[in-house]
Amino acid sequence: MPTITQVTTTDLIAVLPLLVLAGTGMVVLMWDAFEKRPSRIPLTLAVVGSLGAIAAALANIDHNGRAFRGMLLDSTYSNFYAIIFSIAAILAVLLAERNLKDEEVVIGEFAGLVLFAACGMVMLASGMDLIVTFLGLETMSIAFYVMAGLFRKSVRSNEAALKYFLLGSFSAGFFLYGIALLYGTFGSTNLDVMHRLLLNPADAARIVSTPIFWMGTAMLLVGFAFKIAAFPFHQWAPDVYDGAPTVVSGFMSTAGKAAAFSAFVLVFDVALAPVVANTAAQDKLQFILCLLAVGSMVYGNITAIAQTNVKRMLAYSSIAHAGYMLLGVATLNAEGSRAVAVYLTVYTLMQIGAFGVVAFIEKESDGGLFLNDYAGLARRKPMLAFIMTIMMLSLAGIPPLGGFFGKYYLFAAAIRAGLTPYAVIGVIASLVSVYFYLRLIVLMYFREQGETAYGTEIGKSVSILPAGGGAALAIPGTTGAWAALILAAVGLLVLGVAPAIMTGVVQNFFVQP
Amino acid sequence: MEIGEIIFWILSIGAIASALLCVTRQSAVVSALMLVLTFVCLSGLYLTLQAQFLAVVQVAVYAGAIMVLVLFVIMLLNLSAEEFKISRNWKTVAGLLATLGIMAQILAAIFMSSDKLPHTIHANAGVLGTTESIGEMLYSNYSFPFEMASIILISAAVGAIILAKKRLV
Amino acid sequence: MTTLTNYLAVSAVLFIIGTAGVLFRRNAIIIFMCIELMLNAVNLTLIAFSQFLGNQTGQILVFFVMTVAAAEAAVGLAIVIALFRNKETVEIDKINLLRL
Amino acid sequence: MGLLSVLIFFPLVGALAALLMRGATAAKMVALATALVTFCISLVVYMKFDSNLAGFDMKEQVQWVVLPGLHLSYFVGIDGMSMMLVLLTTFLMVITLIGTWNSVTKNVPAFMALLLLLETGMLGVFLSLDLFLFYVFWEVVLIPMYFIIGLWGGKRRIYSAVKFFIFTMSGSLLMLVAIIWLGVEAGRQLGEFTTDITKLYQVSRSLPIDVQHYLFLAFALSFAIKVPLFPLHTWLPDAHVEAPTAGSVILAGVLLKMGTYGLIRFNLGLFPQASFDYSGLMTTLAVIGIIYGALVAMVQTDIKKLIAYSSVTHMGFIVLGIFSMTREGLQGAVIQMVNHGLSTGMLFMMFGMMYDRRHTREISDYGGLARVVPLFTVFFGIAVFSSVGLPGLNGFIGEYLTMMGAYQSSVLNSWSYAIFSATGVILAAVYLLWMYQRFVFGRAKGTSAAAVDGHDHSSHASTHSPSDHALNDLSWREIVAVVPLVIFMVWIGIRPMHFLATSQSAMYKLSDDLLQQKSGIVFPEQQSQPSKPMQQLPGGLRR
Repeated sequence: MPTITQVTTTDLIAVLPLLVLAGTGMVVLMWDAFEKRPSRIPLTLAVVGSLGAIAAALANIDHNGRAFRGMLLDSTYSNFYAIIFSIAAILAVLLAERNLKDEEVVIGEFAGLVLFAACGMVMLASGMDLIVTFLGLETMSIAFYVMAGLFRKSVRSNEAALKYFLLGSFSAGFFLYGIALLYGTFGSTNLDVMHRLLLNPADAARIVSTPIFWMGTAMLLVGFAFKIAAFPFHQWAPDVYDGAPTVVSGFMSTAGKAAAFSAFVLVFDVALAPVVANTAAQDKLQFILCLLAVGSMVYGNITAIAQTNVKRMLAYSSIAHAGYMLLGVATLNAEGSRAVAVYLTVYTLMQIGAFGVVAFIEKESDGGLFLNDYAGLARRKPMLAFIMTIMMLSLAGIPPLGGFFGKYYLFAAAIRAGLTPYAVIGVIASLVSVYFYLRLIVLMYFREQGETAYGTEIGKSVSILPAGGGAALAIPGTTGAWAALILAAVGLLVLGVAPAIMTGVVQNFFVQP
Repeated sequence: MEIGEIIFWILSIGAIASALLCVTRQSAVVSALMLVLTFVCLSGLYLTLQAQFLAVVQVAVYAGAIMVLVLFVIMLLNLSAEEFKISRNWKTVAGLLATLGIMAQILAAIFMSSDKLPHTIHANAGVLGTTESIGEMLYSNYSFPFEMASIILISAAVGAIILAKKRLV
Repeated sequence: MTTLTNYLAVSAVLFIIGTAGVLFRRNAIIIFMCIELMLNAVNLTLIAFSQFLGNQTGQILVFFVMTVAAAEAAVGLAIVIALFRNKETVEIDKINLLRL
Repeated sequence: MGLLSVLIFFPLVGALAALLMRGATAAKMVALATALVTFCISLVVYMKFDSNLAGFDMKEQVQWVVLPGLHLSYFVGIDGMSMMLVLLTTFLMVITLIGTWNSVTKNVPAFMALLLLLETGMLGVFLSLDLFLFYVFWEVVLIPMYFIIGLWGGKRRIYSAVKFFIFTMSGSLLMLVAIIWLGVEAGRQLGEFTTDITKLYQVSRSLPIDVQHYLFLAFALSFAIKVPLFPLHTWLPDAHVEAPTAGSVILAGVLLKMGTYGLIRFNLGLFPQASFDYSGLMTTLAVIGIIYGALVAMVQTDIKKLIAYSSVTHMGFIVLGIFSMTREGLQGAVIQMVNHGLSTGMLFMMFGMMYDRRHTREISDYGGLARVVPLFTVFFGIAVFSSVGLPGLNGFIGEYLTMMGAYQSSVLNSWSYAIFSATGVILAAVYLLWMYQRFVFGRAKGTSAAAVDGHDHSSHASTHSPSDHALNDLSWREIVAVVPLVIFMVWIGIRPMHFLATSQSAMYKLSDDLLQQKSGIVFPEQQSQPSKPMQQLPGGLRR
């Protein structure tokens, strides 16, 4: 009989980032429930709370152990990801005030949901037990379902929420079945236990030769592939990112994806990594992962070319970026997982920055989701155009921006793991991506309002305001949004020039206690 | 065939049959009721596995709470009977074949793994399924997920209010 | 004596029935019910494993799955209601954005 | 921070300063001052540089990213070849700024900042000794050029800018894979992932030969696009034609050299065996490029396009010299890089001066300039003659040396390359002189002349452009820009040793290494007389 034990101080310190996020979320919601006058206090509280979570994670960053009886990882890995999620939460909250104001969304509710979603993400990044992983996934997803439907008057937003909800729960079913089958083979849901069993040759041989182990792995893979929107489980992503409020799309497609990847890496590159000892099994696993990666990179980038709607374009490009990172997961070693973490950091900044700019333009020109609405932006809004250019160049992987270093590191890890052909495909796919990222820059800088990018018609413009019409309006709530955009852009530059900031930290990943 | 086995087959066939009916009936209300029947059969299966606590919770949560909520929404929205005809295009056929293929694979995996899995129910099973032992487990080893479940519930509650409340702001 | 394989097979069949329902039905509420069916099938697998392996973790997980299912039900039905208010339908073919 | 780092990053500082300037003139002054100071720094580097050293001088190495699996360093250094190209870059930048002082009128601070950013990128490319750093600078060059063409270019500027970007990017991404691959191989052999080329020189030669081939091709593709080598040259005429004058000058003068520089430094340096195996292919493409470029140039009616195709020809000579792998060929390639930078840069710049007056690029719109603008005619003529390869001017030295190298080369082992490329020289004389004749002689044209003649030229000449009759000759500013170029053309033409000496030991060592690698033995003749062929050059010319 297990004895009911006290929670130790070590445990509490380990979950401090999580506690801070959850606590702030409650406080924000409470404030919102009792204070009816609109104010900036909930937003400020949310930002301060996220900063607190960052501070707590920084304090814990040298830890390397387990908390709550092996339930939770308390190490550089989990704390590094906690910092990424908190930064994403700060950016989302800062951008929200401008994006959500006119839609009669109570900003405090949004901030609370963002913080709860961040809690789920931290659970994903630190779950050493598949039960925690599952709960984290659901905590995050439920907050996302609500956030996607936040514009209650908008049918598009409702539909996005419904589609996300149905497909999200559907994939959760597969994920759960995968957990169940792995539990059946291992007799435990604990990742450390799985790891240890696979290290033991006799057990490993038994497990690898059990068909339900592979069935369970495949199901888990499907579940993760849904969450990271990898081809061919991506169908929900463009519709949801398009229909959801722009800031929410930015948050979902960055932090949400980062969280799913953090758990993905824990399950595949840590717990199941000893499978590598078995050559045939390694090839099997690697081949499937590479197939997903190549499919996502090629499909995402090629489809993105055909998009006329910026949000859809970013959605398809996010599918492609998931493909690059899958290549890192496919290495099945610590090197690859470091590369994924580094890439996720820069990806979060650039994708949320790009969505942030879209949120600005969207407000300005009442619609503003079509590529052609960006024509001549450099003249109307030079600063916005400049930030968007940085985001696009970084997404395209051009030095000296952060996106380049991330890609370099990822491909280096892939080539070291012997996946050179897939890395070459990735490089070619990213060349394709240059085309459509560049198209936006062409529109912003080289074209006048109303013109198209490469001479051909690429979608109708829905701009209503005359040139410069929006610029004259003084729109409130922009300070925070500007701060977020500048933060993202500067972050990308700094991480590109001095990647050691990240790489120094990720070196300590995955030291078994 | 001993009595336990007979009960198992009755419950299993009942669960599968009512699940099939749930998926194929046109009326949403009938589907919902069939699903309740499936849940009850499953609860019985849990009992044959000596998982008493979960058997009770199954009826209380699924049949009692969730399905009542679903039925309530169906009535509230006054949905007309959905026209359910399987369109006979290649997509449907391909989807059906794919689904059957997956089922065959899962079943094959299960049967091929059977020699590596235990054949008899564990001696401790009766103890493990009791409310007491599950409660102790929840408050010891699994205290962290147990606490975190509260965050799911609170965000779901808040979310439901945000989405479904009538007056804006 | 009923073997573990029997329980697993029943659960697999239920899971696939649920999956097929999600893929072929058009009504959002019925799809939601099919998803619940899938989760229940998994629960059966978990409990069967738990009792045959003599390891309680599976039942603990089922407990959490039920919690999550309740939460999902609340959010999902709220989304359905919100959509119904704007669009007067919950059938997926009639929702142009959704091409499941 | 060492002198080379100062040299690389000083223009960047200037770029930021120029960006902050409010007025156009202020920005131009800042840019010019920055370019001048950078030029002075490069002269200081030249003074301190030890040209007898065959390896790299003034090395600076700072660890950048240190990971168990990834070791990147900021590593710069200079040798004879980079010295020449660095001087060319800093010199041309000053000249370009003076020569095109008034041709850009909108967004001047941004334009100046981009030019200076470009300079940082180019200097970085020539000075990096770490492949990763090299790649970063290589791409940094791309962005400002893209904006310079796209924002300040001509009518089809967007098409050209995008084409330029996509072409260059597609090559360089494969190079990126090759860089990582090399680094990983280094990790296998040396125990740590590194892209330090001084270490990679040892690693790359012991790779399996098929891997060497793949890597060679990946690098060569990237550089061949930049050079550009036939058939990858199609971006070049578009980019040149649409770019503003300053962009064309820098593009032709320096950017193209990044490709040939890379071929020498990385393809020959890292993969000697693969270089032998593919030397036939590369030189054949180069010779095709020489003849094809000349033939196409002959039928152009657009002067900028004609000069652009002449670049294809000239760059072909450089590639020919490089893959002859002889001392003469490599030295000729280096000096030809400088020559092409001077002569083609001057052609573009002087035509830009004329374009600012007349706003048309059609040869048929011009005529009789000799009588109206004699100074322009003389200087333009010198540039044309230099480009043709008239003995006594710089072009001759480079073309002669590369052809001699190709003729003597034991690697190519065929005289046909030299003979065919000589055809290119003759064709070049034909089209350039023909263009010059139509341009400056004959009857003066323009709007007023058209009115007299009754021909309709209004489609080309707008109301703002004066006719040929009313043109102003070169201003003092323009003369200041042009005269230094002419001085160097004559200087190189008459005393080539002053320039060849700088890169001599580096290129000789490279050539000797290569030939040694090929035959496995040391050539006794070349061993005993390390620098004799060059010292005999004046005699050699008479031979």
